[in-house]
Amino acid sequence: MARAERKGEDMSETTTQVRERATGDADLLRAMLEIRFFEDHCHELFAAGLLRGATHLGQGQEAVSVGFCRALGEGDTMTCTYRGHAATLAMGAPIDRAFGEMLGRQGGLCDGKGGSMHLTDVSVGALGAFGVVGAHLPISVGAAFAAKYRRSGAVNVCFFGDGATNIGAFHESLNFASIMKLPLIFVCENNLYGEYSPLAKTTPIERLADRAASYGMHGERIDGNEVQEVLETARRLVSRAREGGGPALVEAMTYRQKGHARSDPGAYRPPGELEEWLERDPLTLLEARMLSSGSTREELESLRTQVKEEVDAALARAQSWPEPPAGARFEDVLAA
Amino acid sequence: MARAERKGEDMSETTTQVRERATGDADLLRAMLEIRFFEDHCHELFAAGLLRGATHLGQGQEAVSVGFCRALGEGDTMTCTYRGHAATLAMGAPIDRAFGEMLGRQGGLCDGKGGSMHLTDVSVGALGAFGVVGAHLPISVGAAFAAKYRRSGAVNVCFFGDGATNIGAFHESLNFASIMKLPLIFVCENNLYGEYSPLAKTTPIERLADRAASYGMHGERIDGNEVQEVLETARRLVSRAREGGGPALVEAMTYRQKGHARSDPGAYRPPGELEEWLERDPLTLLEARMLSSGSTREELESLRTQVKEEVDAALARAQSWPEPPAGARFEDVLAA
Amino acid sequence: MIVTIRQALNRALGDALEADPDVFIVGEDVAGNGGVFKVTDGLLDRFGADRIYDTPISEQAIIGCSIGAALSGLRPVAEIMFADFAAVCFDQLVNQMAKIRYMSGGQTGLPVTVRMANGGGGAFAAQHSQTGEHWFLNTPGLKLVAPSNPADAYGLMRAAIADPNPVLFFEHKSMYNDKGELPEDPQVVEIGRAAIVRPGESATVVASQAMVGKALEAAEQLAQRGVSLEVIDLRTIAPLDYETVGASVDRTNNLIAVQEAPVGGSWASTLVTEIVGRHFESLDSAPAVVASDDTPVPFGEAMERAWLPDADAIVSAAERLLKV
Amino acid sequence: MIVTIRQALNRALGDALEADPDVFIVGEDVAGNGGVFKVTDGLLDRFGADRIYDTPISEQAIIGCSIGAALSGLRPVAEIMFADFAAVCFDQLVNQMAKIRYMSGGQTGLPVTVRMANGGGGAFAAQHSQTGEHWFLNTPGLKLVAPSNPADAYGLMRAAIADPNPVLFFEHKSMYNDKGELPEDPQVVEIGRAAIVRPGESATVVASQAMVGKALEAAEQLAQRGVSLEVIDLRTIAPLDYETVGASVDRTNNLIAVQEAPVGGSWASTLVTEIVGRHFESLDSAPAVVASDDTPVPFGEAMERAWLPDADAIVSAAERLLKV
Ligand SMILES: Cc1ncc(C[n+]2csc(CCOP(=O)(O)OP(=O)(O)O)c2C)c(N)n1
Ligand SMILES: Cc1ncc(C[n+]2csc(CCOP(=O)(O)OP(=O)(O)O)c2C)c(N)n1
Ligand SMILES: [Mg+2]
Ligand SMILES: [Mg+2]
Repeated sequence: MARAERKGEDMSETTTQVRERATGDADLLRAMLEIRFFEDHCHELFAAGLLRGATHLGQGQEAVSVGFCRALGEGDTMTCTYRGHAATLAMGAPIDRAFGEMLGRQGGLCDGKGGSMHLTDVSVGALGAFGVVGAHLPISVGAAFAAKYRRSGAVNVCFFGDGATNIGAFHESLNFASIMKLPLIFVCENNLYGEYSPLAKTTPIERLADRAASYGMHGERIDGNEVQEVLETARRLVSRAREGGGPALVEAMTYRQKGHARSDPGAYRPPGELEEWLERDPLTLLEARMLSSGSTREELESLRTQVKEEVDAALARAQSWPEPPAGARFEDVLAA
Repeated sequence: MARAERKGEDMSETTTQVRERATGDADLLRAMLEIRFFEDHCHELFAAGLLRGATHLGQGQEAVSVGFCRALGEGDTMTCTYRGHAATLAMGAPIDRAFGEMLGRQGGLCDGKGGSMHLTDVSVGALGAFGVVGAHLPISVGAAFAAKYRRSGAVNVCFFGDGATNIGAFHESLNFASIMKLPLIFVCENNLYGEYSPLAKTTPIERLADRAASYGMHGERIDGNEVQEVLETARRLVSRAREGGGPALVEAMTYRQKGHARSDPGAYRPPGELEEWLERDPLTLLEARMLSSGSTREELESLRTQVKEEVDAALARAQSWPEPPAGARFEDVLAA
Repeated sequence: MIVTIRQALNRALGDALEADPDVFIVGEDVAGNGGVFKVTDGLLDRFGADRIYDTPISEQAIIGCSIGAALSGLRPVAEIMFADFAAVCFDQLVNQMAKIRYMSGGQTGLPVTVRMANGGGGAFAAQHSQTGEHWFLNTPGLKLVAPSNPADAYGLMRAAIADPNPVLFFEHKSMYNDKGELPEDPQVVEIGRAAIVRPGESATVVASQAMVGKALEAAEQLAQRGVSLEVIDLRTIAPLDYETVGASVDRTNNLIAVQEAPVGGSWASTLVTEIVGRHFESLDSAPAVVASDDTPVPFGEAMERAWLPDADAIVSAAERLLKV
Repeated sequence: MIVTIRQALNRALGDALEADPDVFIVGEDVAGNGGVFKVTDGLLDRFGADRIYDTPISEQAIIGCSIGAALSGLRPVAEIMFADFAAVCFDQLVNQMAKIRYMSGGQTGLPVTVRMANGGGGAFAAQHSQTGEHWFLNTPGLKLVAPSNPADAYGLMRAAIADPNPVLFFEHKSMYNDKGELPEDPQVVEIGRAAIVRPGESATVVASQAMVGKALEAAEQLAQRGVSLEVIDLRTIAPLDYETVGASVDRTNNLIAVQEAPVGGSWASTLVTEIVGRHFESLDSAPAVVASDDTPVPFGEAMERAWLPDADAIVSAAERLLKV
């Protein structure tokens, strides 16, 4: 698909070592830091008027993306939402190209066609980020279907929010995946809100994982801010799916530290809630664990600095890339 | 809406005594017989080439419609599917006008615009019969919403099939009705098949009533062929809904004695299944109960004869009505 | 009084809620948060939770709820946030809402208003930038309205809510802050009537929503060269006002339709076909359609800007038609 | 060999399944029962349950499954039974399937074929009788095909399945039993090419599906009066073949478009607008659109028959245009 010729491939200098799926604490921390710094940059960029369009950030939810994506291997795939920067990076999409896409640059992951809501890197299994709530769940069904059809042993992970569990496509997808016993992990990132609405206002049950029962499917709720717990769960369910055990629904409890999108100050939050969750920030939790198991503050600090420099450099590279010319809009509608 | 001027109102001679909601055994039997004879006539009419279009019949499922609709009162409403003749008649739609609609006649319930799949009589609370699977569940939500909004105490009953529980609109509707605590009884007529597919081929759980749990909703399974059991359940849940207890999901086990639609001989049925269910025909069951509690064969036979004559006469009347002129197609697109 | 389109819509909703207890508002985050685009801001405080309803993310249920409520005599105003999301409840809109009256032989009206934020220009990319009205043009039973100034926004909203039929109400999201006069005692605007917003003689330019401004810009530019464009704001997309457009074409003998969408299956192609059919002899030139490119809406700034028709494109079309 | 359209489609599906192990079929009751319209009859027996999949009643999942499978390199052929039901999975079709390639900057093709039974005439009333193609005309990224004879049905189905892009395949349900020649070694028919099915000089009549037969009937009637109509079967609805139609109009100087659907947002209005734009000078008369009435499809026999355009309506249009 003319992919190799694309500028982005040449211009990108981000090593995609994440594809090696290393899962030591330091590896996970590095992956989460990359995402955190990426999101923080996006936040600053739009505050500075340098990022156009919608910008849904995922600070605070990194452990879910990293824990699940690190449990995947070659050939496995992932779909996610508009709030999908973390998942796409966690699959190994190059950071500079991801920034490039946010900025609408040539060499961005989608060559500037998709933007913040649609970061996609099929080459690392990041099949797409989707802007219509629930719309990608059926598409994950298809990716998992293909794995089963081909007996490839591949697994798909599908990330979505708590609010998405009330839309029709959720229901059809879980039922379909279950009756076909597809290798598919549905990961509901329960960050307590859909836009400005707390879950209890829109959803008559408290544990979303319980909805798995409607489909004869395995369901469980986990702490989505403890990356090692996420990773352990992911490994267990991914192996199960690979071996023909069928799909599962995981409800990962987490928190969206920023507003729903750029313009949302989060005024609807009860006082103290954000602060409580900031104490349970997944980076803080992991760093605490590492400190207690022998890492030093200096080591952690130097990792932070190193990752920060890499992410800064990736952004600088992306900012140096040109905008696609207006005429590029005619490309990529249909394949030849 | 120009309803009073319509020919059907004048031409119809069917007494709509069913609106009185009498619920003695003989009343229920009469109501079921009306439906059975109606459906049998439809079957014969299309066999004879006198009925155009799709024809989804409900012989064997009468007890569900009659049991639920007889539990309703003035102002209550109902929606149903293309297989909705029974429910519409059970609400009290005139039999001759229902025949008229099947035949596409002026004076038919919809003046020939809707046909077999869309029998509608708003004046008796039969808000509509819908051809797209699942599409009317959200509409029932709206009818129940209006009842709550107006504090009218009215309740809506929504009939749909087992297969419909796998479509997105089912999920959205049950969730929405539950979070808003609407006075709405979702009645799933589990007749074991969706078209030619047995439930187990499309649905990974066995008890559809269990899906209520996903919505924090009351759910139960009942014998849909025992009309008094249906009626008792309906009364209990309708009162509960009227009093603000919220919606419920009822799975009524029953059987579609005919094929899915006109051209389906039902070859996919395991041998003996139909015969077994014919023994549990709701009319047979009710008649047996009546015999054992004092009715005589002669009484039952004479009721049958009487109802048969009435239904025959209704058909004859409808057949005497003219077709709407071609130009009538321009009417009723928009209200003035 | 000078107000924004957002304010005019908000006022219309408030006035309608005030005037008729059967009117209620339903949608995602329309109550507590006043809507993602803040059009329903303050209504919860004014009218309470019995009139303004937040919902789950369940567009089929939102529209179905509105249909069922309207069948029961209420006058729902539903919000679908982005017009693109009409696709997730498309069956409810085109197969149910549009057809229930007809299939029942006219037993019922269906006074539902469905509001949606429409159109591009905000870098929201392909799934949040479409003009949604074209999807509905082949479906009889729906009215479609799309204002381009505060007075029309107010007047059409009141008309939509009062209408006994389903009305899809398109609010261009790049125009919420556009300002204009709203009289002290604002008037209902009849659905189905286009407005001549700038009279002229050389060619008739028909536009809607954000393209009205572009057409006026083009007219201004050409006026300096002695070419006078008549600009018509459709205001209603269905039913199209062929009388107003046709009468104008009979005078100007030239037609340019300007829309923010590709040509295929659009209102512009519908309009051109009908006007050609009825006014062929009046036409000095082939009607031009200034439309978006035949691609999804791109994200990148230069690409998106080029995708949206602008005044220059309208000027070029006029130059071609009028050979000036 | 004389076969029905149903048989030609069945053969095409079988040949495609035979030729490529990545092709599979998915839909409601397509396996065990061979489809509600029996188009997939026998394929389960021939290819087994690993190739032909029955599904729950979940159209969003069916289309999503096809999209995801195609993203993974497979070539799904999905069935949506009645085209009207495309509305329940409309988001998957227009916002996802049509746009994924574009939004990703061309990272992927999307070889999905979606089959649907289309059109009226069978007394199925308003929710089972629409021609669905018009809903998709304003959505770039989709190809739409609609054959009217067995050879085209075969050839277009093979082309659709081989195409790297999403193709919506409309099968007119009143035509499944229509017969025609299918060669021993049937050929692929290129998507995007209309066919002149009857050459003529006086006017170009463009039609699709069931209207092709009506156009030919009209041509036959008028031939007896010395008026010679050229009849073009579009075969592909998107992209429209403006070359073939335009060249014909340049010769005949008159255009009649015939479709089983109202005018608004239809292919006929798209075609007329484009042809007028490109061939205005060639036209002796205003192009006529012979279309269905602006109403949902009615049930009653006389009403439905009148709703469907017929040969008489085409003859009248030709008489009007040609003043004969
Ligand atoms: C079908 C649809 N309806 C509404 C929206 C607008 N919308 C965007 S994000 C969002 C909230 C989603 O909440 P959740 O699923 O919890 O995900 P989160 O944003 O919290 O990650 C809504 C309603 C949409 N994009 N698609
Ligand atoms: C959205 C949609 N998909 C498919 C169909 C075709 N269809 C008509 S009836 C039916 C089976 C429905 O089964 P069930 O819900 O069990 O109801 P039953 O017919 O058994 O009463 C199907 C698939 C439809 N009408 N609508
Ligand atoms: Mg959330
Ligand atoms: Mg069933």
